[in-house]
Amino acid sequence: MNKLNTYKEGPNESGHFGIFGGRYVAETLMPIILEVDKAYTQAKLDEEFNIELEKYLKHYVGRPSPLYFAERLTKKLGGAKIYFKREDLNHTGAHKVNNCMGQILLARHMGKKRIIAETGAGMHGVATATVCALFDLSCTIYMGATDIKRQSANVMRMRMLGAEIIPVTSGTGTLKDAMNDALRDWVANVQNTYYLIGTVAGPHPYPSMVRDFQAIIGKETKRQILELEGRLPDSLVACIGGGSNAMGLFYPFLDDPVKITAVEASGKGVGTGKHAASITAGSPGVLHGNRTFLLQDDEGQIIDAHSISAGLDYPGIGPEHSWLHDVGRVEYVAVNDDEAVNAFHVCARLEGIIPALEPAHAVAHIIKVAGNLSEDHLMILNMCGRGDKDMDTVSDYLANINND
Amino acid sequence: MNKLNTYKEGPNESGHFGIFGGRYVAETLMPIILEVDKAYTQAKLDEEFNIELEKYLKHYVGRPSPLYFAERLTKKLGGAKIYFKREDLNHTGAHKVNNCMGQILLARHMGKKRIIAETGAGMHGVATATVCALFDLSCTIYMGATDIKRQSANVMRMRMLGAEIIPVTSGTGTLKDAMNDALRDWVANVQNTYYLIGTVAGPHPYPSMVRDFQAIIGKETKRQILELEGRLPDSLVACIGGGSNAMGLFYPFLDDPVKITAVEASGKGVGTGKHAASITAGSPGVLHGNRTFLLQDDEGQIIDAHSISAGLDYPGIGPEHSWLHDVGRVEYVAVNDDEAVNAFHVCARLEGIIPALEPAHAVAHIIKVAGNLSEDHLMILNMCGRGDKDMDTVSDYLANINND
Amino acid sequence: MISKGTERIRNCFINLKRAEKTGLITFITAGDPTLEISTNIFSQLPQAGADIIEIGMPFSDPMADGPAIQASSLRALKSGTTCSKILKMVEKFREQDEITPVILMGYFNPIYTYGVEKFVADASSVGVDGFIIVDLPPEETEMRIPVEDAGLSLIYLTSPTTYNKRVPDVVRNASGFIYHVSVLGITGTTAPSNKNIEKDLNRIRSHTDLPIAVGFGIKTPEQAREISVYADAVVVGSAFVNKISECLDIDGKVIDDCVISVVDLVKDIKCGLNN
Amino acid sequence: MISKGTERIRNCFINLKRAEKTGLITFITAGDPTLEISTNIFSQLPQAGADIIEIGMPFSDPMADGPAIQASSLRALKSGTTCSKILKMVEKFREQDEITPVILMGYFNPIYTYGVEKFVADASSVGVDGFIIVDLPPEETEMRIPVEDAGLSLIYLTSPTTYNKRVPDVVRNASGFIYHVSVLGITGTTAPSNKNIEKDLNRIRSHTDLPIAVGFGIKTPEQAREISVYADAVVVGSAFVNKISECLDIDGKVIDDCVISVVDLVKDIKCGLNN
Ligand SMILES: Cc1ncc(COP(=O)(O)O)c(C=O)c1O
Ligand SMILES: Cc1ncc(COP(=O)(O)O)c(C=O)c1O
Repeated sequence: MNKLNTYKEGPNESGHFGIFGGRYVAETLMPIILEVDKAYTQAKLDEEFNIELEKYLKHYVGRPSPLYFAERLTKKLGGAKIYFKREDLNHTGAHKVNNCMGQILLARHMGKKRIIAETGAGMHGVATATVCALFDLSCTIYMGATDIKRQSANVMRMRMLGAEIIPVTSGTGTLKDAMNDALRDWVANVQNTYYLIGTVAGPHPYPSMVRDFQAIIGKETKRQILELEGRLPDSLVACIGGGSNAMGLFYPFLDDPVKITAVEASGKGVGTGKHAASITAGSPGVLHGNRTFLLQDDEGQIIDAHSISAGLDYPGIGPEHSWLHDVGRVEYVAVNDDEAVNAFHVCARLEGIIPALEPAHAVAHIIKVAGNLSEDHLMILNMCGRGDKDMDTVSDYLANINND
Repeated sequence: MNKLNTYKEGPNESGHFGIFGGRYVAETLMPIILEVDKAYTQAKLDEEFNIELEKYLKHYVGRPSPLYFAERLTKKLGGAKIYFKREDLNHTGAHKVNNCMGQILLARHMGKKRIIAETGAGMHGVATATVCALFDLSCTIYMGATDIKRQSANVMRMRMLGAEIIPVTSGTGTLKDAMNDALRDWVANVQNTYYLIGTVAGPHPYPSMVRDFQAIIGKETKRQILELEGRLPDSLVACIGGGSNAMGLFYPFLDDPVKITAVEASGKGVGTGKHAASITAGSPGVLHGNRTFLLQDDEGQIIDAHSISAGLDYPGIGPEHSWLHDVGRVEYVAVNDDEAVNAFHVCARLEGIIPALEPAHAVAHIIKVAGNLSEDHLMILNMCGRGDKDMDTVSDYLANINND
Repeated sequence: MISKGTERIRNCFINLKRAEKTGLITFITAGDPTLEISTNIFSQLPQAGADIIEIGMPFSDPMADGPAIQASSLRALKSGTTCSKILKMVEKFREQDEITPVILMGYFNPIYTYGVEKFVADASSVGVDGFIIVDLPPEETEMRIPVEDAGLSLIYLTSPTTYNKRVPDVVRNASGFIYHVSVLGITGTTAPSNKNIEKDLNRIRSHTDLPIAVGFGIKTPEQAREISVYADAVVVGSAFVNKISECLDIDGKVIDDCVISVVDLVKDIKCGLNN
Repeated sequence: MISKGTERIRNCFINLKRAEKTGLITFITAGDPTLEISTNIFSQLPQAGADIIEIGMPFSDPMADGPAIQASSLRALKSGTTCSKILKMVEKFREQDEITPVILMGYFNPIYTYGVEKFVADASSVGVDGFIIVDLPPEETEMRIPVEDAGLSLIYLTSPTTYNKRVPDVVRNASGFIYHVSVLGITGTTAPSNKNIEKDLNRIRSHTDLPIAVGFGIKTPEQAREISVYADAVVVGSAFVNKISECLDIDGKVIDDCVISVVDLVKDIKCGLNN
């Protein structure tokens, strides 16, 4: 591939990153999506908006999140020096709230009184319910019935925060299906409703808007690593569901000489068909408002994804990732359920940090590669959420293994 | 009461605050307790120790925690301007980890390889298991069987972190009983074991040592409120189990013109006998190594405490609190289960912050008093933990109410 | 020579206008419940009263559709429906009927995967006249040129949210007719309000001379008649799809005659329209 | 005149020494399983072989005790045992026995609540000779003066952890005897190691001339005999308490004769000691 002068210019005005992205939605939604685009374009440049956002990020979310040297993991792996960007310490326990805070301020500016969102792991749902409570907005969360079961802790949290949870039983009852139903709700209630999408997917401007709100992760990281080490890192690693935590960390480094790796979930293995590795094993297609890599059959029918991690259990990926893959700027690898659960334990036992199953995939990748790198290799992992929500899932998983 | 020149001098060398405190332990433990005292006295003045502690607090725990203006709660109550000190954003989700980080570094200095701790709500157990994982120390947690049931999420977290949980069935199977069994373990394993007490109780030097490690809360708060408001607060409010989060917030303000209120749990009501309001309804006695206010009958037998909040469900209180009560420096009030659960919801719905049931007691007190204060009254509440652990308890409580 | 594509659609509306009738557009998912049965249904629709036939191309994730058409899509996918088989179906239909316009309606991804150019060419050659692609707003242009070049219609949708300034952008490249979505919402749920439809159609007609079909939420002969006052055609879909599902047991096995059920409802609605 | 308090204890040890015997100190919780039964047991202990009687004062939170004595304390509290009733029990015992020293053993809080001065005075007047307060190390001095003033003994404990430099601090104000806790742990669990006991007792004797009793973990006549080589007296507690619990059913109802059970074991252990 030819190197580009910059990897940060996308998307173009129509919302495309190369062939990816766009706005593939029903006409009923086009006007509101154009309205969101306009509102966001204005807000981005509005000093007051940015000051308000910054205030909430600092005093409410608890930013900046620390950049933590994972000394014991580093020693154990015996190679690269590993840092964790501690998004798990944010209010509500994941990076999701960075985006929610930005979008909720936007929704307020747009005068919307009702918020809807999809959620997989429930972290985006909790973050959305949280900001809705904070700003007194009605909140409806679509969540797959399967996910409601495996992330029940988060369901209770959302309810306590006053959100209505609508179980989605179509498909496999996971994230993709929740997104379908959220879009159906939006079509019906577009006049008073704002759809707060939780990752860098959906129709333009969502992919770039969510990326921008999450880019605080990478901006802070850059400042922090310069402070701690006096130089840029050698590599970045993040897990990928829709890809928002990854884009958030990566974006500010895209034009720097930094190796970047994103980790998909290969579930029970790419060969089994039960996985969520859209780039590793998918092909370009159009779903949920944008063109991107998807898991699909020869007929363009979407294949249900599988991952032990509800947050990665999505058959697509944000369009900017598809483009970064196409142009070769970011490496996309995959990690399976077993490896992720193992990494979950390694991280808990060595660092006293119980990661969410999503970043456990990133940890699993690090476990594979860090030992082969030199000791002056600086590697930063996005610890994008805490694992409290995953206690039951991991327990059940271990119980099943022991029964096998 | 006569005003003292300073309220910060205690304890004296023998560990007494007025008549409270001391070291009421079996001879077998006296030597180790003197050793802890000596080690802590040295560490306190050791620059290296303090730098190391600070490093972990910043990069691992995520300090400083924000001081957050709770705007909607303030508006709703229509009086005092309310700030939350956001200890809920610490790694592991409560203030407990501040103390654990300090004591674990001490235990390492002392060469102890095995850590034991008692836990009620499980937050101290999780924090202890966390720092033990981080420093590769064996970890055994005593937890009442009742608490294991009502705080099962935390039990799973401790296990994932590699801790052994020992269920305690004596008494009501709550915090007091766990502390008894932890002391029994310590007596048997004193040579290789460090007892990491989770609150400002126990034999000297624990009450003052834990206070000192928690005082980071008050120190940060002072700096932050001066930055935000240019002056000291008018009042401070914190909940009290053993009293560590309260002492941590209060201590740096003890000699300032600030009204200070601590909130005990009055459970089903002080009149019912099912409560945990040691100061409001107890009397001085000796338990768990110190003299302090206790719930006890006329014969000096300890009465089982009751609170919906596992972390407040203890029939005693740290000795320094008993003294601060005696000298009239701090006001001690009580809030019952119903009020706490109501405050839990109010806080979740208005601020998008799900408090632990412990600080929900403090919120309940604020709900009672803030409306009667003027708008320039600055009030700071210690939001000492998040409520993720309490989802089941609150759900069950509501279900029971609805069945009544 | 027999007309095809855009012209066939135009002729259809010209004939309707001459007869002072409002057209009936029927939507049924191809392959629901089986390819054979739906082929059978399609063959009988014109005689029952359908002026234009919309053939639904099933998609795994029909985001703009309500429960009825979601279920219908799933049944069709289960019965093995593919783009190629749908085209074959049209080919067969054309053997008996060269007049009734056939419109394929669906989501973009199956077409994108088939290959846009190839799909349009193949569709054209079997006698498809136009396409309604639910998630392809005028801003996403990749089907427009191939469809135009083939002489077929790319039918755009308008909706109550299509504000005045936007209408010209939508209708500019439209051909065949305009499909006005009469309600905010997914297929098969709420009933439309006549007042709103009248207002909306007036707005749209001020920007285009194309005929306007009104769809979404029309289920009964009465509703069809009321809307026929304003519209050049009405689209009925979920109502037929529901008829099919009523002929199936809980496991999807056919236990009643779907063809007759659907055909009877088409006739009823046609009656309503013509009164 | 009959001796009392510290003197009665001293005389007891003088007599033991003269006879070249190791004393047997028996511990039983007052009120376990009922006040009546334990009163009965106490009255028979001297004859069975007890040289000194330790009466356990039950406490709700016996932090230094193992499961046996925890359960025993609970039974005693359930049966209504209070400080006053324990003192009455001693009063009654003294009506029959003016020679056997009686030591109250317990935790500080019930005494603190009763009032230290009043408790010591009342105890003295009914014939109590000394106190062992498990959670009152020499550093906490509040009982020392009242006990001294009453001519009674405050008996301090030493343990394997009581390092050499600390021993003088512990024994300095001790009177009656020293109670050496032979194991690291709570009551009734591990058995002591003779080697460690020998070493520890030598350490302690180099700082005091008081007799030394050894307790914790001694359950059998054989153990008692082995330890008697080094100790001036051995304390047995959990073994008797276990005997009582064996006489109770699951609900705590007495189903066997506790008195005989305990008395028989006292005799056995006494035999062991004297062989
Ligand atoms: C903790 C956590 N990490 C990662 C993800 C995946 O989303 P994304 O790839 O957008 O970061 C989720 C989604 O729920 C999540 O909860
Ligand atoms: C969140 C939280 N707050 C408060 C407490 C009570 O302890 P303390 O009074 O020592 O702060 C606990 C104890 O577990 C706790 O978990």
